[in-house]
Amino acid sequence: MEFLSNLIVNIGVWIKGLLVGGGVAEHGAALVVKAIGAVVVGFFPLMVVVFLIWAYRKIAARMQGRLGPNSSGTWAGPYGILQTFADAIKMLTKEDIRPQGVDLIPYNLAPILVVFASVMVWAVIPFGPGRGLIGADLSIGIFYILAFSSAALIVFLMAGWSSNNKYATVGAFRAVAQLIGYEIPQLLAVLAVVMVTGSLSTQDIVGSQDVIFLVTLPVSAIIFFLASMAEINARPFELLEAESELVCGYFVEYSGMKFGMFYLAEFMNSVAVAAIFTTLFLGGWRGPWVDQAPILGTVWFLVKMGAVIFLWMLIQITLPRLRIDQMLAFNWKFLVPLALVNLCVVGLVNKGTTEGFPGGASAWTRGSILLGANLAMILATWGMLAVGERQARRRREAWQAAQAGELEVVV
Amino acid sequence: MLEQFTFVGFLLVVALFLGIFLISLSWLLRPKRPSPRKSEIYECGLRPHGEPWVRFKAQYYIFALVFLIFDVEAVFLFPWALAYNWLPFYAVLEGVIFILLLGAALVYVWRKGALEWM
Amino acid sequence: MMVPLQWYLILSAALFCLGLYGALVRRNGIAILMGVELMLNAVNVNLLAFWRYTEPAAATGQAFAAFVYVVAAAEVAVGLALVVATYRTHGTVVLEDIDLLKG
Amino acid sequence: MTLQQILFFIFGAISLGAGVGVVTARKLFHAALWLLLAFFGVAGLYVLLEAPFFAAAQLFVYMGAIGILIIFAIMLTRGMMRQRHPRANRQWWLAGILAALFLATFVRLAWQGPWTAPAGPVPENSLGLLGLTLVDPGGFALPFEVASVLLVVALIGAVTIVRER
Repeated sequence: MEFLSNLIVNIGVWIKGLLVGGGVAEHGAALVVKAIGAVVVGFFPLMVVVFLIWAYRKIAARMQGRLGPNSSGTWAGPYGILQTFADAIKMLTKEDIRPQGVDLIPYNLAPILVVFASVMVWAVIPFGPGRGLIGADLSIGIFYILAFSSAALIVFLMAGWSSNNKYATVGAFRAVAQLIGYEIPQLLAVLAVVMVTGSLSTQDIVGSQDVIFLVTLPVSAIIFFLASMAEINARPFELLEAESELVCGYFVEYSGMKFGMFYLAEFMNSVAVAAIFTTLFLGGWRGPWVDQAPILGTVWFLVKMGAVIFLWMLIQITLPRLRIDQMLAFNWKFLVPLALVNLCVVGLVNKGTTEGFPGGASAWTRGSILLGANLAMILATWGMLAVGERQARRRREAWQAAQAGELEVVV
Repeated sequence: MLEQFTFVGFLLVVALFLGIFLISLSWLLRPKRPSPRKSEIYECGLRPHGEPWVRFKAQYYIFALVFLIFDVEAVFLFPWALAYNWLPFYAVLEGVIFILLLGAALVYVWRKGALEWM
Repeated sequence: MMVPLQWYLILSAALFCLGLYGALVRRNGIAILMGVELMLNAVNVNLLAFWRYTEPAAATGQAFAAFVYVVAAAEVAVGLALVVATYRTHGTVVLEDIDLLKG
Repeated sequence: MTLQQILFFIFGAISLGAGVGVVTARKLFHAALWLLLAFFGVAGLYVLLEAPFFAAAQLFVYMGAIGILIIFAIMLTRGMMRQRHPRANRQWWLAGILAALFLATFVRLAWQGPWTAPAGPVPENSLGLLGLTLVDPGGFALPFEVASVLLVVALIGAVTIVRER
């Protein structure tokens, strides 16, 4: 029981003990355990994705009144659970067509780097309390994540350009032009969290969520969620590779496993984004009884992450696509200004609370004041949107009336 | 401090290995029968037409430009947000002015119509 | 045992000179700006190395490094905008060919 | 040879090698990719200098924003690629001599300098300290605001220059 309650850390300790017993130096044993941890963390997203792809197809099919992968026809395990493995084998054994005139080194490097970037993010995700259940509790934690996901965009340009295909190039440039826009609200939402926490370390961010930030900073949470939906190009924002219009966008010339790697990285990114959202706004591994059994923290974390992924699927499966101009306008004219205002309001209100209560405000007072400010912001935004909508409708009606009048004159 | 980064170093190796492993596995398993027809550039089944590049609008550049400005701003705002709990009220106000100036830049670009998709 | 400060200084000097060579030699405006970016990076390595080796307890070196980022961003934004605009009006990005004053 | 020194050589070699790539690459796009690799190498050096924030900022600003901006600019002026121009101008040898002289001077200065051993460890919250200094009126409060103004002016200027009318 004692062993089970902190399973993962205890396995690490056990391996270290074995190595030290086998004559390895203490320091070296610690390094080996770290290396094993890196392998586990590196392959964790891959494992999740294998399951996620099946779950996604199954849920999407159920929502759209289809069956999805199943065991009738070709046998693919109960409920078609082996379908992903079959797909993986197919991808691996497919001929890799190398189009003429491609720029070989960047062309082959791009799929490697896209997987690389989506794995690197996992180094600072806390799976549980303490130092044992996080890869590296870096002092720059969340900024490290933002840095890697920002630098990863270069890979799209590499893939698109080196393919020597005008659709790929156009797709890459459109994709990047949209994605860089959505990084700004994401960043500003994270800044609000950092401000309230006073630390960039992901473990500290989780630790300071006595009340989860989804409640105290709902505007930041909504902004972050919407922006990250766009980052992983889920459906309402799925313009980067609109299958029927842009023929998959920047990776049109990739086939076989290289195509598979882009596909894989996309799913890995959506898992990573769900994990980051859980860490930032849902309290990460925090939950009841974590003090007694740290392994429960990992369970809570996975459950919350699963819930976020399910929400993502729900939106992705039911909504249609936006037009590109709508998508850009939504970002630049709605999310970015809102995120800027949100950052200012949170900064001033939070500081005002601290200064206003000489004895120091309790977590609950501070939380409720922040929540009030956030609700006011939501109401104001909603009001402005409603007024704008009414004005637009009036203008449209006036225009239509004028048109009708003119027509009558002509007749 | 550097000890923290040993894990990142290990993960860097694992992540690179993962990509290389997948590519080389498929390189071992896949058939290799190239033909000129197959390696033609894909343009929805038609013969490739014209140069493989098209003229781009400066619009893309403007989006990247606004992004760059906000990105550099973040380099200043992160230390500011980190020190936030020790800052007096006027120092928070300085940061807010910093943000509002960038907001003003955004409004300017917006009013100029440079954020429209043409 | 840490790396001696000299190594960092020599490395950044070499990077700076590479950038300088690139900026002086290249004819394409964008390539010149890339050379300048290399030089600015070398400067930043120097600043952070001196910060680390002389007074890590003060934030001055880091602050300067952050300001170099601002300069680099402003330089590259305006510089590339000029190159793009010149390309549109003159059809070239080779800076030597743009000699309006020669008539 | 300690681990730190080995890592220094690896990252130094990456950034210098990529720097050579930047100034010699035939295609501009390749030069840009080399530049990104050089940025990555420099980020590694920042980690060794115990300035992880700047390493991440290097990825964030240089690779994520400046790199993309450069590649976009290359794309916008791509018609250029077709024309066969020599890469270097006629004074390349002069520039080479100048750069070599600079290098010799710098290396000489670096060797002779009165450098001491590293002065103590980096404080735990050096980044928070940076934040405090940036908004401290006795520190960098004015440059902090001026930086913001500079960014705004650069943005407005660049947008005005580049906009198609």
